[in-house]
Amino acid sequence: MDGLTFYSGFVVPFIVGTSVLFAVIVYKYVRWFARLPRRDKLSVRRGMFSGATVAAAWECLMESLLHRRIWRVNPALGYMHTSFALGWFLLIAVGWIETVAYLGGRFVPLQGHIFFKYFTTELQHGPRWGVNFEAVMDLLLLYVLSGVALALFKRLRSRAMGMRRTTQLRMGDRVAMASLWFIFPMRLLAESFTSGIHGSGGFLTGGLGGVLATVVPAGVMPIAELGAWWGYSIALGVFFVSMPFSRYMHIFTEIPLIFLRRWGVRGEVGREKSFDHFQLEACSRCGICIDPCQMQRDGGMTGVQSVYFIRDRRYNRLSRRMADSCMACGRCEAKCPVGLELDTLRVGSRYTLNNTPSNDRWAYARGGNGRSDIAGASLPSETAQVGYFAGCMTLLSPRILRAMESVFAAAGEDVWWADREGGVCCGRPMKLAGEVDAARDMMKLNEELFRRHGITTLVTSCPICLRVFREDYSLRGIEVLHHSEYFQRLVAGGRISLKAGSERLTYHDPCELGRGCGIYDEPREVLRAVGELAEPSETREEALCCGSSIAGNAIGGVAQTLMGRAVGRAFEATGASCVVTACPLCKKALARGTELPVLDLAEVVERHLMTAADSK
Amino acid sequence: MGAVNFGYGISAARGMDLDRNDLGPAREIADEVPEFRACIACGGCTATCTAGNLTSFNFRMVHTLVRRGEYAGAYREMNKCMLCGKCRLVCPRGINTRGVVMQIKRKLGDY
Amino acid sequence: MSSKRIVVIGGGPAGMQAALSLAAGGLKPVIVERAGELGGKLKEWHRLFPSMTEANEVLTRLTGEIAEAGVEVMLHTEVEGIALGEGGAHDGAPNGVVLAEGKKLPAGAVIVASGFDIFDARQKEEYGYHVYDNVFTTVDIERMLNGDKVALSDGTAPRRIAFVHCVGSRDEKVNQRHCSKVCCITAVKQAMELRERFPEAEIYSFYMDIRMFGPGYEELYQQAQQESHINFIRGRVSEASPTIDGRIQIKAEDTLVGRPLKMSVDMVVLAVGMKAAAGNEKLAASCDGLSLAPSGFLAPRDMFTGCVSSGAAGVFYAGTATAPKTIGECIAEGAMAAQRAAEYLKSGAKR
Amino acid sequence: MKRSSWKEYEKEIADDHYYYARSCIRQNFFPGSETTFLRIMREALGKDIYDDPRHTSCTGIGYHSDIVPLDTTMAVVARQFALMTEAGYENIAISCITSFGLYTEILETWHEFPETEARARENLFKATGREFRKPANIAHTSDIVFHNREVIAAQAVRKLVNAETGAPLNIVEHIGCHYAKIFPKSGIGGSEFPYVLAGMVEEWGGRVVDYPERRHCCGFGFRNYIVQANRGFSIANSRKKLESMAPYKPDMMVANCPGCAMFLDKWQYAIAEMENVTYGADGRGIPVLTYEEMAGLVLGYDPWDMGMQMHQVDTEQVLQKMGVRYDPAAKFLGRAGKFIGAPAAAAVNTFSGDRIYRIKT
Repeated sequence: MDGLTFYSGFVVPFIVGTSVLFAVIVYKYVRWFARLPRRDKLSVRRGMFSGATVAAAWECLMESLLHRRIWRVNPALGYMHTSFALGWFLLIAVGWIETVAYLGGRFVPLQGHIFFKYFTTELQHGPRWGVNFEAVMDLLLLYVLSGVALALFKRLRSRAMGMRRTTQLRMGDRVAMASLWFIFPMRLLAESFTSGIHGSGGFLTGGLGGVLATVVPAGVMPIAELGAWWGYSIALGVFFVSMPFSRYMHIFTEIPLIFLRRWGVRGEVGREKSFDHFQLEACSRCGICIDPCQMQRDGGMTGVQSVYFIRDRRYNRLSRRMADSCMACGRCEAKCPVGLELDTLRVGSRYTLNNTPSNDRWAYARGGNGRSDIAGASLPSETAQVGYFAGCMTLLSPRILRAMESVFAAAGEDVWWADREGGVCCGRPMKLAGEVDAARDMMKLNEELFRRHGITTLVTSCPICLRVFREDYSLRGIEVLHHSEYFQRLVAGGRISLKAGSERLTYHDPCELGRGCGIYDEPREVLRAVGELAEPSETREEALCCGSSIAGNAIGGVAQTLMGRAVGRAFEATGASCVVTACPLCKKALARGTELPVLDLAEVVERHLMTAADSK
Repeated sequence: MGAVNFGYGISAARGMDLDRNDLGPAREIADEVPEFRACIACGGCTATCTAGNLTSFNFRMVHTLVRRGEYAGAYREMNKCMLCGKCRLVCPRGINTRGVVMQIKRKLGDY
Repeated sequence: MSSKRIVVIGGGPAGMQAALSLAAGGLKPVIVERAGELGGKLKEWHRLFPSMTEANEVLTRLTGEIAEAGVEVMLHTEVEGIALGEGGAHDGAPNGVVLAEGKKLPAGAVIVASGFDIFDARQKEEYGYHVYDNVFTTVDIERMLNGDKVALSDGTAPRRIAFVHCVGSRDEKVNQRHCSKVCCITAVKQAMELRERFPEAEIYSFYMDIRMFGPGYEELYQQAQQESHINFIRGRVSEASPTIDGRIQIKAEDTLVGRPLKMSVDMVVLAVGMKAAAGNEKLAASCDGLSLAPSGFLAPRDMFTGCVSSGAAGVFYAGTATAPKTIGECIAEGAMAAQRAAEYLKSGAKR
Repeated sequence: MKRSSWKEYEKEIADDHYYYARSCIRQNFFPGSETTFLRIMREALGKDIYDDPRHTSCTGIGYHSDIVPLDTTMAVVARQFALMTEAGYENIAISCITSFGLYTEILETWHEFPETEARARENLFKATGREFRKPANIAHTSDIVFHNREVIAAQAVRKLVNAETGAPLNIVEHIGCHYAKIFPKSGIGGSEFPYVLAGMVEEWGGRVVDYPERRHCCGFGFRNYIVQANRGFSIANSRKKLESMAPYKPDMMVANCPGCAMFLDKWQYAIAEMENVTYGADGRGIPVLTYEEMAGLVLGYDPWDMGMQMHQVDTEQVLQKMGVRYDPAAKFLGRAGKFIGAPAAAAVNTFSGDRIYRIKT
């Protein structure tokens, strides 16, 4: 045997910390997984032996280690996150290889790998397998230390890191963060002392060790060495114990999250579920979600952004105001480096916090006296191929209705108007308010209504309705189209022709239509046919919300107006003479925010319809 | 108690007694949605109401009663609301009417 | 030179402005004022809606200018009527005013700026003014605000206050069918002033209609609702009665929900209206062409181009003698009446 | 409270020679009160008052219940005036508030619309051959008692005070809607602060209670009582008043109107039986007196002679407070000592600790 022992008093904090860390993590993951519904477990079983697993592994590499998405937000921020993740990972991985390289297949306890330098001072130094491990390890340590320096810098000057605002921390996070920042400087110090005493070490530890050996009296050196190793171990121990209870839980949790997601597990809109735990604890509280939030940026509402919501929900301190203060516009979700379903999580909490005592919400729709009070009430009964559901908000915008009428007539379409005289709401506003059961009732009523009239296509002018029709309704055999898609088809199919014009138009992507349903191109295609399209600076996936989202339960009129004005200014900056959108709610909201005329896509199409006279 | 049946009862008073009504919850609701206090009971919300178009739901009546501390039945009535948000678009005082609905549902479930 | 002299009856805001405008035009106004000093009812007001300007600021500006211009002022002098006879600016036109004991004050023209009376709230006896201790009028509140002594009769702070609109306005029962115009905004203003003094009090305002006709009034109303937490209830208070603990119970219908309502309050404030001045009748009777509107206010020749003219040549109106008006409107009318009077003297056109 | 405003509403009340118009309800439920009034007029005040056996109901109850048309009512009232004219009187003293209101209303209608008077004269003449002169002075009998309150006070045997402590009795006065709410000028003190009963109470040593629902109707409301389905509204009104006055711990109520006296008295019985609640400070009902009875007690008349055994709420508690000596055994003995029958025990007259109305704080 080589006579090496891998034990010293100072390893105790590390051992304890590591044990606690792994015990807690295993406990949490097992519990959360066990509570997943059967459906999710089935899809895990199916996905496990498919390509999804490989893809997940690749994503882990790209995201958990390289933090590709954060690089996209800001290279400095990306570098910082990567230096911690990749740097530390490599320190561990290369350290392991180093151990094997020096000691062969011999069993080395965990602490032997971590505190390798301390326990192996008697070994012959110098490269092994042709690799100067000491230099490599020092290089990696330097890499991580550069990240630590950047992190410190970020705390002081966040703007330089591409973030206007950074997350406010809780106490537990501060302890964890402080210990994390201590780990690598302590390691540097400990290894340098050891190198100084034994004349070993690479360019960094050896160099610093040499300096220390000259500065520090020889008698003190061993004591200082031991102290530094104690400090290193304590920092590790403290960090590991606090890790599962702090935001650093994301380091491990992102990995199962990526795998589960690749295997098809999703959060449920409108309800909390066990999968949410993986999402909540995979949040690193990086705060990237704060800047895109218009409520913060333009509406003056701070402290309610997704990062705070997730923090509060994770620690069971969620207030109703927090759950309500979100427009579910999806802008933060689009930016989240971990890909969390932030809107889904928020809406789910609304459901949980709805402690309204009775379950007869909207019960009158079901009909206490056998018949529902409203089902089919005063609605026309004819059948048609195409059904048109204007939506509540469209009914407040008669110009859109009139435009739809003209377009239908021009296309020679036989249309059944589902709600001309007022119909049952689609149910999405209820769902976004967390009243999932009541929403379900309304959806059933509308489903029945649609079926009774034998339609095969359902057109709606309202993206809010569109989204719920697509996501929640079971409308097998009925194709659901937003009017922008419908127009695009009419034009492509030659059923209507549009007069080209020279007007410079700009287009507002409604959240529910763009980020919600992925419809970006159809309205643009229609607009390009009639005029020149000018895009605002933030558009498509990054488009701004109009500020009046139906999901914003606790947003006052002042904040709405402020946000509307900001959006209005963005459109005015394009130099367009007219703002076009494809949502009646956005139309109302934007009209308050800009002096430019605001039109719905339907109105634009109506204006440019080619009549018989035009075609001559 | 009630030993003798004369063939008629004693009718309940329809009047609102602001000395007996507990105005606390109404105040809490107004604190959550401060512009609610500026309501002028114009009835625009009720006129445009999707649910009111189909049923007897009168949002303006219910929230006016709530402001007087008359909470009985308010929660049940409010469940008729579909939260579609049209009322918020027409309100001349810019009141977050949906917020008012939610607050009534949350605070007055026991009445 | 009595033909250059113009008598201005009343030394309130309208009368003072009329005199100032006349003096500026080189004419000789004389203000005949019943009271011992100028100012009219403006003297009693605390702050003016909607800007919350100190009433005293407006008052001292006007009286200061009067003193500076050296306008002749006759205090403690009552006008009995318009004087007729020879020597007027035109044949057969008034030639001055008759003072007490038949004494005549000759003049070329007369501007009537005799103002209004405050409705006597005792007439609405169901509200208990002068019956219960803590029933006040808006006029009382102005005085209390001026003396900085707003409190209940026992000196304590009220915990619940009710304002009652339209007391002596829009009410056939007291022969006051007209709207007094300024009481809504006055009640709103005072409610906000009381809120400042009693942050913990509940303040209610019972109205028939809220008539916010002027610039900034509606904004003030909304501020009263949202920031001062004044509860507006649409319904006319029917009666006030005492409670066992010395408070006042008021009854009304909350017409917006169609249910009767009652509540106990510590303080009732009656928003009293403007009543036509008692002397209008006598003045109108003294000269052909002067007439009263059904409301008892003096009737101007018409509502538009002749709003400061009477039916008699040489007699002009300004301010609340013809209808309820705000102070700003009174001052504007004072200037306009002065201009018309000057034109009358100069051109000889019969107006 | 400053009760000075009543002085603005004074009216002329004839001094002597009255034609007496009786009340249907008072005759039936408190017949002793009218007898007492005549006795006070003749014995204590030495006035001439003619009690005519030929006169009839004024039809007020039928009129206010929309059963009797106005022309019929006018003809009936015209007949009473004709009887008065024939008897040689011109001052009418009306015992009932509803009648008083109706007579005043008709005289005012005749004044404003003379054709209605002509029609009434014609109808009366066609039906009965009678003609009439309108009364020179119209007064409710309480007006006359009020008018003579000082004379009565001068002859008083006792005052409206607690005989033991000397403290004034707390007395709730109830005027009756038709006394002055139709024409404020027709009542002493007007409609808001009527003084007719308050004046008597204060003159005779009592203390008037002004409580929040003082102006409220007793609940009679004619149709509200007559149709059984509506009776719940009638009783609810009485209860509203009772709840409002209870905190003042009144020793008794005094009513101006026969209907009010009856409903305030009898609904207390009904409420006690139905809901087991009483409103008196001592756990029983609050006695309701007519002003004639109140005046009679002041003048020292025997309560049983005045018919006070006819009350639903026992009046003994107030008699004891005032120190009236009466024979409990004689309560239900009529003329010549004949037993007239006694009512069954009622909750409103028996004390029970759990029955006292819980006064709101």
